[in-house]
Amino acid sequence: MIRIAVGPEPIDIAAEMELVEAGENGAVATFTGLVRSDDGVSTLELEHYPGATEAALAEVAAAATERWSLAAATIVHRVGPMRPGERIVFVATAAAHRGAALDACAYLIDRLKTDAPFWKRETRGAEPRWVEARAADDQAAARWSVD
Amino acid sequence: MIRIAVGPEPIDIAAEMELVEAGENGAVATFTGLVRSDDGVSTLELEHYPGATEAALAEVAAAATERWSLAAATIVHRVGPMRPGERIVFVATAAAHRGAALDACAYLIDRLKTDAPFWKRETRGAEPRWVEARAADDQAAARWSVD
Amino acid sequence: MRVRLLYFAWVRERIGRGEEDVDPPASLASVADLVDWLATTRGAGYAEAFGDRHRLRAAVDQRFVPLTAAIGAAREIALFPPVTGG
Amino acid sequence: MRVRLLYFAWVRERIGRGEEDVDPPASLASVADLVDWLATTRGAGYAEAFGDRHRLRAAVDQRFVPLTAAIGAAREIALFPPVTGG
Repeated sequence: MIRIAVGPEPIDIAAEMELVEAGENGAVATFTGLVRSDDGVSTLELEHYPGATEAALAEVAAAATERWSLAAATIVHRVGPMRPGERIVFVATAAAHRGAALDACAYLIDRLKTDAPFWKRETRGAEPRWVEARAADDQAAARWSVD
Repeated sequence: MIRIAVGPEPIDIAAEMELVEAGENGAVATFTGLVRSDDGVSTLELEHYPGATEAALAEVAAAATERWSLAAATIVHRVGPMRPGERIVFVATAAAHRGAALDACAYLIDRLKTDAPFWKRETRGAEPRWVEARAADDQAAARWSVD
Repeated sequence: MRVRLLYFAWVRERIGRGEEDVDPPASLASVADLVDWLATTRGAGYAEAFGDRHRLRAAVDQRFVPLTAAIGAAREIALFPPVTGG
Repeated sequence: MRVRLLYFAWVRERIGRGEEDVDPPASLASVADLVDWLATTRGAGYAEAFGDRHRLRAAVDQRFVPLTAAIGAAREIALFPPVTGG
């Protein structure tokens, strides 16, 4: 089961876990990205490309599901304004065994960082600033190339 | 912050996530092991070595915290009887960046499998049977050796 | 050939709008040609948004493409900075 | 030298108890010596529990050790199968 959700609501992890665990497989891995509070950011705002975002996330989830024979893959990404400590993104994978769930979870978040049309704008003090893309994210995504 | 809990109560993931996210770091990874329902097991029972279990888990969590500079590491392991679909174990790691959180999460569950004194007994039909240790678990734990 | 253009993040801010419909001349072959045409025939905001081609990404009909990709019969072309989600 | 023994999982079931206090002779040097002594001087359950030494693990004062480890001044020795948690 693939579940993709993009919206302004806070991410409810208990509800998401219930969905991803429903198949009663042995292993569930998750990754949650949060707005950090240690670097002076007061607000983070997420812009996205409606339609294209969901399609890109569904494609990443489908690729992971096929590669690791997942029972379930979930990607929930928040958009709009959020504050330090709030969840930006939650990904989860369910599989029969832990190796598949863990690897697929890392794959989902690595690929999401480079393949899905989201843009972060953070406010430190008065001035909002668009976050720059990181070369490290491209490298992290590239390590999953199969060729 | 290291949190170790071993007991018969069901694992409350929302409460555990709240604790591990409290430091407001950027990245939280989790792994949840569940009683599978696809192989005819009606009951799984977990026995452990009180005192030694908590010490072993604390040592694994401390090693991960040092190796990946974690902000938080949580290991919650259920003991006693449980049914298909229920959570056996939950591990979580919080770090500034996702690579550390994801690697440390895999480390915690791999090491827990070989280093902590738990024993599983499963009931299929009438007869309970002690689960055999898996060579694959030793190999998974060994890949984290630093020497 | 009418095509809908979408702009995101600082591309949107510099241009001053998030979307518009345009009629590019048939001579434009690639997305890069379209970007050149916009930068030279429209206001200063366009020139500023498209000044650094290395920091520009594109999608044609919601698929990510390199700037060298053909426009073809595209109905929707999006122009934006490198993505920073997750 | 009085020492507390703990048994877990099928070791416990075969022996028929989870713990007991014993006074092993001072001549026993290692955990393996203790296991031999138990297997030969006690009931059939002990011999059965300790029959396959490759499937036996031990902890001395709550630290995992190989069966060749010295008993020393141990106060608590646990004997059990390979662990299967997680």
